[in-house]
Amino acid sequence: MTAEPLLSLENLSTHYVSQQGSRVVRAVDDVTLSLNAGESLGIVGESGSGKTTLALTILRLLPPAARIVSGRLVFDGEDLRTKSDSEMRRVRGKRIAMVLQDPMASLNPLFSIGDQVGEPIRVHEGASRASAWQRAVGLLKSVRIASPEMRVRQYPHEMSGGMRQRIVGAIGISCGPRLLIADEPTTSLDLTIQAQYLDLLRDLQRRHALTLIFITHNLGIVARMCNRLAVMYAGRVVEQGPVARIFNAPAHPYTQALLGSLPRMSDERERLTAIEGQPPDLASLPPGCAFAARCPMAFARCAAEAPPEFTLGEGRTARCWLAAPATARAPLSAHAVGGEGGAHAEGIGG
Amino acid sequence: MSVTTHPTAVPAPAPIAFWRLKGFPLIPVLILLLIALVAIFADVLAPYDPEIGSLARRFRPPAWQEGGSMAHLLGTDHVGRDVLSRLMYGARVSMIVGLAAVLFAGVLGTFLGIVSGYLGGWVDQVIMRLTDTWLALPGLTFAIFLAAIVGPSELNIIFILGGVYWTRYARVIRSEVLSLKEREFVNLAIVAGCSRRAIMWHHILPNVINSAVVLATLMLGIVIVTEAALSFLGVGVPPPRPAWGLMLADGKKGLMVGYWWLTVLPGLCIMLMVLSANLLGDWLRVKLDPQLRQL
Amino acid sequence: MSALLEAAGLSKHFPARRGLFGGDHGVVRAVDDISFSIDNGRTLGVVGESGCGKTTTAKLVLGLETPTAGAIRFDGRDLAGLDAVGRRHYRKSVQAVFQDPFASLSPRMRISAIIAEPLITNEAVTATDVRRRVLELLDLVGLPQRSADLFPHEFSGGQRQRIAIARALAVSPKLVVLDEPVSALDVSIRAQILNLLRDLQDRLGLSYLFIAHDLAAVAHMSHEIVVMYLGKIVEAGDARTLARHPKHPYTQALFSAALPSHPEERREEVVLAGEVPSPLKPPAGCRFHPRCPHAMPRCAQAAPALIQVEGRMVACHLYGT
Amino acid sequence: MKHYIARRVGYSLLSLLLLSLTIFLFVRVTGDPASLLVEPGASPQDIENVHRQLGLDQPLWVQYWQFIASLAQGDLGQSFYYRTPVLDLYFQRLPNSLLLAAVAMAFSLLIGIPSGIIAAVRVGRMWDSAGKIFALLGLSLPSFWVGLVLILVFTVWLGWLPSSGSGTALHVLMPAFALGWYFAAAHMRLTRSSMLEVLGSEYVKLARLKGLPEALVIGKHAFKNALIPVITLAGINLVVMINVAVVVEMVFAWPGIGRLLYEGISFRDFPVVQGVVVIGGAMIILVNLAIDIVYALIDPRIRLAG
Amino acid sequence: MGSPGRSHRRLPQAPDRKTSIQEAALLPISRRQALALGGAALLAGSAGDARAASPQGQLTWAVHVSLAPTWFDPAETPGMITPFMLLYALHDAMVKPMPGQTAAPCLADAWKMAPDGLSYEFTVRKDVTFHNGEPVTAEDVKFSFERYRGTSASVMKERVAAVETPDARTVRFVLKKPWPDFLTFYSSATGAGWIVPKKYIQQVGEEGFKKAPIGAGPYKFVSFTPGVELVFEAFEGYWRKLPSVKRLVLKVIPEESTRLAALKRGEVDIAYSIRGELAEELQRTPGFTLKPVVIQGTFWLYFPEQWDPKSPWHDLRVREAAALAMDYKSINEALTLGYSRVANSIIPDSFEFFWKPPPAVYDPRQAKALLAAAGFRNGFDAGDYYCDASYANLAEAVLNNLQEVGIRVKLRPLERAAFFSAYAEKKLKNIIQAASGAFGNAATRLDAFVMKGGTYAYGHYDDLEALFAEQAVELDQKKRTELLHKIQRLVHERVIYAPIWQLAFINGQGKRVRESALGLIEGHAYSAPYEDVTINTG
Repeated sequence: MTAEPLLSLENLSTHYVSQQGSRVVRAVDDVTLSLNAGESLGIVGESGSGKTTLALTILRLLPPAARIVSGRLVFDGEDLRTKSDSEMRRVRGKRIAMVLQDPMASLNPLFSIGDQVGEPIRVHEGASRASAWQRAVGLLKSVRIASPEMRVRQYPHEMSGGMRQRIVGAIGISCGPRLLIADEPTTSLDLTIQAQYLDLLRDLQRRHALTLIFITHNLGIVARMCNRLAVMYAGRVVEQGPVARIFNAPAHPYTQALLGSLPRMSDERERLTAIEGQPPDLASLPPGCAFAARCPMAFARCAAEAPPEFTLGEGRTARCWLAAPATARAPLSAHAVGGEGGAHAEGIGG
Repeated sequence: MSVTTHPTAVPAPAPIAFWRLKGFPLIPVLILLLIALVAIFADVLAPYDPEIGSLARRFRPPAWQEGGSMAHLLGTDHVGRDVLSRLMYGARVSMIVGLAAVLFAGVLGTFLGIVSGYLGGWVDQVIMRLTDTWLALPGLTFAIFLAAIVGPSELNIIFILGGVYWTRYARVIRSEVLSLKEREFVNLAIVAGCSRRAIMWHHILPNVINSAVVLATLMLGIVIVTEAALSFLGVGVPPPRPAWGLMLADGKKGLMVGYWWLTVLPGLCIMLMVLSANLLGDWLRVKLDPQLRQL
Repeated sequence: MSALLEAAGLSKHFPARRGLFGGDHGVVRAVDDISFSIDNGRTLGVVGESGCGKTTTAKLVLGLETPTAGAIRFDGRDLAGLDAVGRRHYRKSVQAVFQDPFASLSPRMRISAIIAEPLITNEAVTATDVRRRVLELLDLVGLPQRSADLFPHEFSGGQRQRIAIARALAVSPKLVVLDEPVSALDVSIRAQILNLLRDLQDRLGLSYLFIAHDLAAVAHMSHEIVVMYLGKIVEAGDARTLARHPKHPYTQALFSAALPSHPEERREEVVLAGEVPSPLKPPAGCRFHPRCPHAMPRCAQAAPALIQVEGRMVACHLYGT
Repeated sequence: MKHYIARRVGYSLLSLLLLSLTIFLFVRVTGDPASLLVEPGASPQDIENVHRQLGLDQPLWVQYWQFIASLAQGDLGQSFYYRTPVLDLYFQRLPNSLLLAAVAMAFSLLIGIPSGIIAAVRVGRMWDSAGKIFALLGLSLPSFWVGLVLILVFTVWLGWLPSSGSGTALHVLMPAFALGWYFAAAHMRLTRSSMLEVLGSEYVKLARLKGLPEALVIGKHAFKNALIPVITLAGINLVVMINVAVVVEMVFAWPGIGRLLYEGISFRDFPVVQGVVVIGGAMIILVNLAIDIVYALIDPRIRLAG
Repeated sequence: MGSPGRSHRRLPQAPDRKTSIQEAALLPISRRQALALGGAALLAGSAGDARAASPQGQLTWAVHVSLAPTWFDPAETPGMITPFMLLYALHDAMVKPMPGQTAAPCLADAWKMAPDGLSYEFTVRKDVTFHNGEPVTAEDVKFSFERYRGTSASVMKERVAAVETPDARTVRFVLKKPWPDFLTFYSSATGAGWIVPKKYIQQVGEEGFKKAPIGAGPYKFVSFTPGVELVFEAFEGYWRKLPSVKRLVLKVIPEESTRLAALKRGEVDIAYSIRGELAEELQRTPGFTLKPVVIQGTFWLYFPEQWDPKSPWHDLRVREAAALAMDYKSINEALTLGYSRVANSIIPDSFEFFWKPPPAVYDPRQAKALLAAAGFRNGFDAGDYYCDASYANLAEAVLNNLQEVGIRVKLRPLERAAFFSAYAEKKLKNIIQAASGAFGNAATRLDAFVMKGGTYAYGHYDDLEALFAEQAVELDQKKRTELLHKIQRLVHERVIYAPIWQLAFINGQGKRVRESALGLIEGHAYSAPYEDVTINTG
């Protein structure tokens, strides 16, 4: 590990505040993460766990109701939190790029492909339209689009879905960013198309030495694409570390349960490990661990006191009292939580 | 409009949470309530018979103006009728005509829209061709036309305006039904064995009511202003009934002559009512149903 | 075991409405001559990508669409020949749970009314009986009884899916069509629902037609699997065998594209080129041949028949004679 | 695509036929034009004569057939009142109507688009409401009243603008404003909603992610896209304006189509009413047809919709 | 002198004519009273006034009706006055009403009736030309008569056996039998006496004539946009005098307030039909003049149920009460600034055989007393009150008065065409407020509105029928007059109608006009003769 991470978040919190100020949603709460150049980080969580807000926080593209309330956000040695809006604009698209959920809808139907691919180049590098187009041709070629000279002149509706994905990818790398954030990049795609897209992203990462952040609810993508993993639950990172380690020995009961709940192709079990209950309401979090109510291993302290982030070594951390050095050794085996449970009432939540 | 053919995903419309009144149009609603109250209690509130005046007292200005008197707070009109009383009863006539016409158009249009959208096939074809035809007729002229056939009376005006404007409902409701029809609960209702009528009645109708209500608030304005235009052309609510549109049309000559109260006051009433209904409608539109943005 | 439901040579063609690619074809062959059967108490899984015809298949089974050709037999009786009584019986015997728990419950009805609707529609029952049955069903799917008087928006996705299941079970069906029942749910909830479905199958002896694009879920839930591509069955057979040793190149690609559940799970990766063609203009011959890594000249000419290969059915010239 | 266009054209023709039938039947039940063309108390023979002269003695279906047959040849018949071919009358008035509609549309968009954008972007609550209310006012005030107030202020008091008629650029201002203001609210609403929709779209998000300045995001990416439905609506409304300007044309004695139609109705001038309505309807149907086809061509989503 | 010679009462020889359907005021054409039959024809005295200076300047009229091209053609005179607005400019007649004269010699400088009453001979004025320079000849006169197909055409053609043209300046109308009213019809009740150029019409055809009409009037046709604007230019060769104004422009402005605004701003110089408060306003404004003309349009209430014994209107006292309830003076003041004439008859006072009734009385107390006597102490619900929607303002005022005495009615204004057809088809009930500006005399008016079978008569009285039949065959003018007076008296006494007024048509005149020629010709609502119109040069 190099001394200077490319991106480091220190105790970062982003809250949504309702107009009257009465409702505070802790979408991102006290998140500490760091990412070295060339790594690929998967951020996994269910809907509402704060993973998308975290991405938007890094880009400082939050909706008006959201505020970064505390923490540091250091990218490439600079604290992005202290940057002005116009300085941030020069970071977005140039040094940090992001691809969105729906590549089909990400292209503006009224502008030619050349204009859209070349736009960041013109904005960030002040290139002329002609030279931006020239660069766009090259970019299209690099995402393996055939006859790019013709394609730059065309419009999105003339492209197939797969081509549009590639074009969005080309836009992402157009200014040679160091960090690429992909937010649920494959949820809307068919399996075989999803495989193509992941292939493309991996290829881009390799060839452009990109650092990747994958935001997804799909552990499979992480398993395939990432070397580091952060699991989010209720706005917090409950566990993070190298992917293989976590998959082999999840430290947090939530991670354990999540892995256990996935049906496997090869699996012989009759039942899946279900996580009981519902994710909590982010506006009224319990005082203790947010997962405590659903946790099969919870004990009194869990409900009373939120666990801090414990470091487990090998770059791993977990927010669970079970992982606390003082207590007994955390159960590291997924099998430890299996076998029990069943479909019990989730309770009427919220 | 036939451009709104984009299939859009329909989010589940949440029931209105009135306790979260973000941007609630309080003043417009108060104005509408006030108008409604005046309309209901016009008999009690109005100082004079709205239809009888005396030529000897014509064109009295409002009380605060020179020549005015407290006997006629808002002056008198060209046949000496009390303007205040007429405005009060006018609230009643305009509200009844407006609401009834909107209701008539709404019921007819919603019914046809649901039937057309849900049943599809030749029923849909027939209704939609009829709607297209109706929509291609210029609304106001069409209304004049109908008025010429049936003769203007309050009841006829209601049917005429309803008969002219039902198409807007039919269009909007149909397109909504088309997307509702694809929703899973409708398929599930079929699977559950519900008859087509039961589905239209229990599953489709409750889900388009929101749109119909929003549309109604917007249509109310159009109907009232159209009624005024009909009066201007001499085929609106027949005199001497105190309808605002008619008062405005009657008073239009006074405008050039300095009898401002004859036009400004009913104009103000129409404006307040229509504006309020529209502001309420806009709010409801955003609040209830994003589908209706294209209205 | 006699088949509860049997589909033979089932086809559904839609007229190509407003088709930009109208041209000579003019019909979308959403489902083209497929056959399958579901036994009592068993689950048939149907997998495939969008446009493969799996949802149309579900609709055909549910009677939401009428087949263009072919027959569906339920308990040995052809649906097409049913009288009104028979049709009502069939309606009661086959129910469904759909993908979107937000769209499948009428937002303006109370839960009790939603659950009771199939019951009231199909049977003459008293109000107290209805109420009792509703509470029973809520119990069965693990929801508290007070849920009965609430509206759908007061529930989370998983809870709604439970309500949808309760509704489907209201008339004690024999077969439940599950069309992507968990794809819209949060990861942590999916297992709850899948477990619930399996429990119910065991307790009530239900048969399932399970449709999903999530291969792992299908493999986990099903006894048999049917793989569809562009309206055709390309491979069918016992779930485990098929999942472990897919034969058809498309099945292979599909299972290869399925995401690993573990980073160390390394498999041969087959990344298919191109996209699924429009069902309006399916390729001639084998419909998969333009994307098939093993395509041969004859694939473009003749459509392969579904033949028995090593204990399952495969439609591919690779295995032909 | 060919099928689709053929179908849409077929529907349009059907609508047009239905329209002609509707209007034909309607004009014939509104009253006998002969009663207006002869003096009251005219002998039955005189009325008979007028009927024969106007072809009103034929059975209805024959009359309709003749109407349709000559319509197919581009002949709309001759006005009973003006004794002039309806088409001549129409084309005499059309330039005026087009001018009025065009200027009215300019006013309408000038009010509607900025207020719609401001409402969507919410520069400030006050400006938002002020723009919205101004646009809605046009809808809330009967246009004859607006017209008369304009005349009062700009003709009688200030003496700046001519009261009525046509001819100079000044003549068109007041009627166009009175007409355009009425339509401003619709354009405001649509601008606002389509702007909101576009602002929430993935490509606007992507534009922000590209690091574009907000002005460019709204001005280039959002505005251009948001404008499409507005322009579409404006296209339809332009045709609508031609046909519904009755009241404004009456107030300002503007020699347009609307007044021709109104006069046609009041004189029971069947050929004029039929002709004007059918042409107007055809225009609306054609515009809709054109829009549908263009949309189907550029937006692949439509072809999937029933 | 022959009798009117009516063998069949229903003969439409002098039918009622409705005025222009859309204009706001009812305007009669007939100017037939005091016809100077056979009298020495007076030369147009003002012919010598023609100034040497050529016509200059332009005057603009704001016209309230939509101008139709049929009005350019005298042959199509449809029985309403409005066309004469244009005819007086474009064409000239053999004999026509002029200032101070109801039958002034124009293109004919003299005429005489044969002693047997069987023919009329006219002399065409010398050296009169059409706008294209062609002389007006006897042939043109014959052609115009034969071409005439407007109102009463059949009556005239039926009675005229032949039109002879012994020489270029002489035209002789040979009648089948004596017809004393011939000159009335020829000079003013129809367009038959208005002369069009034969040669030109034969050259350009009917359509061509309508597009570019040529006549012998003081103004030439320049351009016309149907329903919008008409432009005339002075014809310097006009025989009577050289027109003073170079161009006349007639602009159609349907909205009354706009006409006033246009007049005030000086966009137009004369505005037709300015009523009520707008007229008051104009009266107050310095530099503008009101020009009211009482026309021959009479207004009344009609009680169609008076023959139904179950109806309250069957009771004479109730009808009388209605007549007494109307505040004639106030209504007149309010709506027409007092310029209308309360003549208390449905027959215009200018009509032949007119019987002058006692003045109308407004006495609400008496009305109430009558109602009480009839058993309606608290008044009664009288049902509907039908009227032409364009006269709803009059109806509102009358309705006020009726309500005051206890006759409660509901106003039902109908759109004009619908009103007249319903009226004629006898579909209306309760009370009808109607009007007529029809041509004719007392007999024709009674025929249509009172007698059995009349277009607008909902019932009849046998004694009146007998009297009417008697007068129809009465050859003695004096006896006939007596009979008709008696009928009118009975109509009055039985309150078959409750007459309201004879309408004043009020026009506005702007600052630039010295002579508007409004009201110069008695009963003519518009500017005429146009050659008398002058601009204020001061």
